[in-house]
Amino acid sequence: MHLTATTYRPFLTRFQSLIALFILCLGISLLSDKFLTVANFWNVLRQISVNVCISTGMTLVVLTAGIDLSVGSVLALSGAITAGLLRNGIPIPSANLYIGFTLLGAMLAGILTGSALGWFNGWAITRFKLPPFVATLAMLTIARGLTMLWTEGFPITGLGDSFTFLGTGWFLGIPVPVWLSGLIVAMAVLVTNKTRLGRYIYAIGGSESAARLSGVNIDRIKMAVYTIAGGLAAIGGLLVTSRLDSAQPNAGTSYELDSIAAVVIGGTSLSGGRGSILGTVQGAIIIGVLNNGLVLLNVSPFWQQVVKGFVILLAVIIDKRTEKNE
Amino acid sequence: MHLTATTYRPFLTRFQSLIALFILCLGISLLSDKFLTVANFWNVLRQISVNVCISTGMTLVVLTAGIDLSVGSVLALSGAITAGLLRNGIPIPSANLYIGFTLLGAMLAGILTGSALGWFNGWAITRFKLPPFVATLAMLTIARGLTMLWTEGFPITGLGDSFTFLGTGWFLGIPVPVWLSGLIVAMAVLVTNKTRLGRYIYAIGGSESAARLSGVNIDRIKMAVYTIAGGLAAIGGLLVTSRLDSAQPNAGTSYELDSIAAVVIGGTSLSGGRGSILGTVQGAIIIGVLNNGLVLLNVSPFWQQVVKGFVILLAVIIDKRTEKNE
Amino acid sequence: MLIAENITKRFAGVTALDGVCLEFRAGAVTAVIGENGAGKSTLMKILSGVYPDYEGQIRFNGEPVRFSSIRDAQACGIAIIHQELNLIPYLTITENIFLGREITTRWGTLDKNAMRIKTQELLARLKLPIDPETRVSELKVGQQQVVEMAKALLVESDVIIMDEPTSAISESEVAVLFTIIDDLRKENKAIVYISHKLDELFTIADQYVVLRDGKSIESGSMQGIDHDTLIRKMVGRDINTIRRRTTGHAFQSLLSVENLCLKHPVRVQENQLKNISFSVRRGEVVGLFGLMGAGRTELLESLFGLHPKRCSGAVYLDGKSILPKTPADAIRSGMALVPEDRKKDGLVLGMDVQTNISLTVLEKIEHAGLLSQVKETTLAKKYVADLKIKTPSEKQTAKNLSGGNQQKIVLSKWLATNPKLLMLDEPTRGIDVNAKNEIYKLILQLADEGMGILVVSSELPEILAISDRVLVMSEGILTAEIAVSEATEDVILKAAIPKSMSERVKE
Amino acid sequence: TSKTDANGPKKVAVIVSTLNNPWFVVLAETAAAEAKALGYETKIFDSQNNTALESDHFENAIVSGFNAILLNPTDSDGSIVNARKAIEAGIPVFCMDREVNSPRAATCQILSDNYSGCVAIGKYFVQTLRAKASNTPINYVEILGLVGDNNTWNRSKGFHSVVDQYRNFKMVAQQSADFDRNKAMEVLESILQAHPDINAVFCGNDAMAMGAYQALVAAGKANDVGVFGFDGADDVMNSIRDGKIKATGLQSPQTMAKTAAQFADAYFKGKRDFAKKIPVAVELIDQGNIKDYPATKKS
Ligand SMILES: Nc1ncnc2c1ncn2[C@@H]1O[C@H](COP(=O)(O)OP(=O)(O)OP(=O)(O)O)[C@@H](O)[C@H]1O
Ligand SMILES: Nc1ncnc2c1ncn2[C@@H]1O[C@H](COP(=O)(O)OP(=O)(O)OP(=O)(O)O)[C@@H](O)[C@H]1O
Ligand SMILES: [Mg+2]
Ligand SMILES: [Mg+2]
Repeated sequence: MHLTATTYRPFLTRFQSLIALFILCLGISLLSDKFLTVANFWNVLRQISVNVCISTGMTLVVLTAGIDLSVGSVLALSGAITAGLLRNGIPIPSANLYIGFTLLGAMLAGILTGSALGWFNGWAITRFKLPPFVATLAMLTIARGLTMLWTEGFPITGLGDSFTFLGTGWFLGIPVPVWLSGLIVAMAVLVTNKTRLGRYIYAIGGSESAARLSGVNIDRIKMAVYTIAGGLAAIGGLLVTSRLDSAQPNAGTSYELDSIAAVVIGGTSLSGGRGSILGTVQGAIIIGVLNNGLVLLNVSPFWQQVVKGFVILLAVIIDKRTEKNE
Repeated sequence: MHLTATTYRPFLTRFQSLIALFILCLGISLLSDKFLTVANFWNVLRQISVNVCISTGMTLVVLTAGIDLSVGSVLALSGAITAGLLRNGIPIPSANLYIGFTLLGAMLAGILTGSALGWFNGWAITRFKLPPFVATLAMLTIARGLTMLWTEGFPITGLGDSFTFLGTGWFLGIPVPVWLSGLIVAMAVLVTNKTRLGRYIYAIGGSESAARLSGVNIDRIKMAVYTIAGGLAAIGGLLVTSRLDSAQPNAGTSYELDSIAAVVIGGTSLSGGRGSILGTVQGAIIIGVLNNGLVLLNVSPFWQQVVKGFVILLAVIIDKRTEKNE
Repeated sequence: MLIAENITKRFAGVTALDGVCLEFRAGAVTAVIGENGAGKSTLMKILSGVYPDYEGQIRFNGEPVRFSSIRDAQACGIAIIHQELNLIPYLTITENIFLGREITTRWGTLDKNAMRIKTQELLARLKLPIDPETRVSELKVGQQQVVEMAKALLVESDVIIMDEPTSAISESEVAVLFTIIDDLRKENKAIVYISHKLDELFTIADQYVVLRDGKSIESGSMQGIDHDTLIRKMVGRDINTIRRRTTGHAFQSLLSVENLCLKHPVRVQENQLKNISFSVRRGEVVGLFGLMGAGRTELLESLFGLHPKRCSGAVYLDGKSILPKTPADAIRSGMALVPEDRKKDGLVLGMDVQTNISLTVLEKIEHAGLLSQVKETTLAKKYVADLKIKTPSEKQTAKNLSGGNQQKIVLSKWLATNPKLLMLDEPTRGIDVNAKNEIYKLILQLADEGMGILVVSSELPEILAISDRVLVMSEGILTAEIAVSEATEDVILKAAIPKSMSERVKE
Repeated sequence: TSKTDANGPKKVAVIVSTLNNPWFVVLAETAAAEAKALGYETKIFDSQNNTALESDHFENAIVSGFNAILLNPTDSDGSIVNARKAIEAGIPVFCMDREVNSPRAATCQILSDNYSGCVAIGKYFVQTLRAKASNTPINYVEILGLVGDNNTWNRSKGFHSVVDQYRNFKMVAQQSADFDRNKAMEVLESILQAHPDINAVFCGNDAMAMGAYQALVAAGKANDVGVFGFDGADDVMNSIRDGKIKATGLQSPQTMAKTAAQFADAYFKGKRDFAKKIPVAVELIDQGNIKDYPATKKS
């Protein structure tokens, strides 16, 4: 008798938060005629691009039933490293040497830094069996401290037009950060749906012991995931730095919350194994539209927070409802 | 044959983080002769008392496999409500009325506010089956917004000596906040170990479905737990407000991380069902001693965060090691 | 005493029960029989208040009742042992047994002492000699099932429902349970008993009720019913139970294990497995029998590379020396393990059928570095057809399938790796006769194709039915190796009973 | 790209670095109120000390057709790009309190000078403490704001540029308390364990000064240790009046906010030749001149 029940609905589950998003957009556009304009469309997409980068990595981590609290500080440190190398290079006075960095070299160094920190997270988690929450909380503090040490508390500015193009330029009528985050999302979708790595990520989150017995090298996959998350946070750092033409020592503070919010609103379960990259993108868009809409509607800053809280609640409730009724 | 294996070691499991704590204390006292003094002892205990209050509630929440991100803002709002009522009462100009508040009344109102917000968290979580992370993240924003609205962004100061006694006074040679947090811990230990509520909290965290099939009213217990967490955050708010003789609109920012860190360092599992209040107290002490020690040793603010991160990592690793070797 | 009238229960898209009518009488044991997915557990959950929304009516002692919660049903005197273990792993036995029904002192605090004493009594009655303060997570599955029984027996109830209470326990515990059921029957309680082990039903049941596809088919007295009739009633047709034809021809050697030792995880000086040596040949089915806790699971796990740090000895597969360090190693050298706990270790329950099947062989379904949906579906379809897995599609979530079909998915996922040696740990636990037979057939067919097979089972008939050779373990030692032609229940059991226990019996 | 609604009133955006600190609340609200009084529609944006969020605010403000921006930047360098975007879109930007380090990024900057304000405090600091104990060594503590905020460092550097010249002034501890009253209290409590004999505390803002003062009260040292703050917050002004805190630097948020709003008004009326920078002096408030400042009460 159960043969009739088709409970597998990848399409619907993946796109259900669209309903909440749609209602949200409809509401705002009824109240403000500035909302549904092309300029504002790109505006919102550009604004969320950093969160999309970070949240893509966060989604992978959360799918393995982990969490990464360090993304904000990793973002700050990576941005600062790139900016610092670009600006000052590495002078070695004792040898009377000076190592200059090209744009690409500096950017690569930033991304490597982020990946290395992510790798360290993964190492601490797999080697010592630490709860991801603790390991990445420690990294949150460590990376922030390192950022302060590297920048000495001052922003690093004046990074040149070719670098700021990354955050502020347009290409074929689309902002460069949107291209970049779109590319990352596309790759992540491919990885999660079409590769072994992706399959193993879901399997580990679904049942770590079953995955282990199936011959999956749990530790290696986890290391890979945290390293990727660190690398993507670093790319987010490049975007922020380039957009501001300045690496701020306290950039990215509390980004972890925004990012986890995008993941969870997008329907990924914090206990792992269920969720999708596209869901997260929708979560990020919901948050972005909300921030944009509250400003367009001229809601006072104090009320904004109250409204934002309730809208997030509503969005997730609508999500749950539609999920149930299908 | 299994009769010989006594693997149940409540005593040791509960006190194992003491080893990490001991090493930490030893290290600091070797470097600073000011650390092991009676005055500093009370100093540290007084400083952690707010975190202990909050973390006690957080432990209960985490034991049910939940999380409460809203504690910091709830703390701020409750403190502000008490301070506002104490200072200004509620004037009702239309009726030419003025409702004044006694000290006790204002404090009660603050605690009730916190409990009500906690109750709302619990309601959203149980009624709409929202992930606790989302529901309390929304509350984090909402309560902060309400605090700003209530205080209009300004601190409320000058609350009188009888109120500040709560945060700064001494009683029988022990600071009042230490008495208070000690009392709360004692009650929480009693509740977790000796009452049905406590038993059900562990059961829900261990396996929600098994608890449900045993006839435990899951929703009621969860509501109770979040309400208690809100109430304890409010008491934390009273302590902070009374200590500063001022309710700061931005009080408690990012306290949720400190509090969750105390819970996790204290050995409570974020997936619920395992852990203890006393463990959390040890976690809070570790964090408190670390903060105190870094200042006593006058470690530069830049390095502090790096050191703090590594010490937290080490503390948890030592914990895990000793756990294994027993 | 308890009557169900026209009970209908629908889940999203599935009608699990369709107008079921039946009656359970006081002072009798009623067996509810039916294939996997027939709706037995669903009915029991309705009768015990787990599902408050259903159509139809329940009468209890003549009165119509409607349970809106588990507590309601408990208060009326209905106790249930659920099919799934419902214990909180980190709580102790006492805490689990009293969950939701704690004894409190005058002060409203928990009366731990009273509860411990009562637990001790219950455990003694169930002959489980374990400290009541032991955490459930430290118990073996079988012991946990005994704890579930204790939970049901804690409160005096008029109706006691047992949904597969014996799926994880061994014969001696079953015997204990049956004496308790006898006592209960004498006390004029109504007992509802569900089991796929038909032999048990002949021993204990007075009445039977048949469910098929969510409908009540018939009921009657067990008197005069034989094995085949019962199966016919249940399945709706005849099925032939399998018996291994003992083939005389010599097998080629495949696996040989020499002096395998496994250190105890906690007490390092002690060995959990002590100098185990045996071999498995190509095309041979070797049955591994032992009582609960004999160390069989540990043996399979050690061979599969799950305890690399604690393990020593020599293992040869196909002449090559291997002692796998990880499951991946083991798989590469040609081993496969169908684990004991299929829900936790065998499957990723939240994933669909095809994803579970392909998990072990993802590199085989890759095309240009990417997973090929087509290849994956083809692979899954092949096994769904070959093993007759009952599922609406390969995209059904594994969680929603019945136990037997879940087990077949686990088998598929291992067969896909083309193993030389297939190890199965309790492969038919909780599986109906029909599906059991299909799994036996499959095992024998695989052996005929040349695979070496090592089956752990606690059911003697099963061991005797399919093995060419029987190994017996007790307390981590291999105590006997018997050709199936010489194997009788007596011989095997004698070897299986731990020395310590048999000495105790002698005294 | 700035699309003005032909008939409606012009719109003025107030983008403020944070509303988590009362000083900035006054700044933002005064600016908004003044602009409103001048007949404009206004809206306050809170950047929450986050330059990236500020960047979002600028984009949103430009898209939704604001005609002028009164900016309190999050960062003197980081905000350049943001402000330039508005200027390039033809929207005038008036900076309040904090500077953006580029003449092309703002129409006019109305600034308070943190550095020289703290130089003044440093001078007063040295003066009062020396008067007390002429040549004995003076031990003091500095409590910094957010270490990643350049105001923290401008203030610290201004202060040290004076105090470091005096040999007998010894900084026994320098710790950060994130501009937070509670943290400052806790930090000083701990420092007092190690250095019970300090003579003075210099704090990077007034909230921390209040926290430090309370720690001293709790330790019974309030009369022996001088506390110096910066900002001119009501709390501290009142405490100076009561003799609890020695001095602070008053940077009047009202003056700067009103000036900025009036400049925007002038801009709409056609004025273009604004001075690039208009410094608003930071006044040193001490027990000597506090009586010139009427007690402020929150309305
Ligand atoms: N929660 C549920 N949601 C959807 N379908 C369900 C649910 N529970 C059971 N079913 C379906 O209802 C039918 C009856 O299941 P039930 O568990 O009662 O069978 P059973 O007779 O106990 O089988 P078994 O012998 O394997 O225990 C099955 O088709 C099952 O898939
Ligand atoms: N995690 C553990 N900690 C301590 N002892 C354990 C643990 N796991 C198993 N044991 C012990 O190891 C021995 C062998 O257990 P094992 O599970 O291999 O037996 P088995 O024959 O497979 O029994 P079953 O049929 O119950 O699965 C038993 O004495 C058991 O108590
Ligand atoms: Mg069943
Ligand atoms: Mg076993």
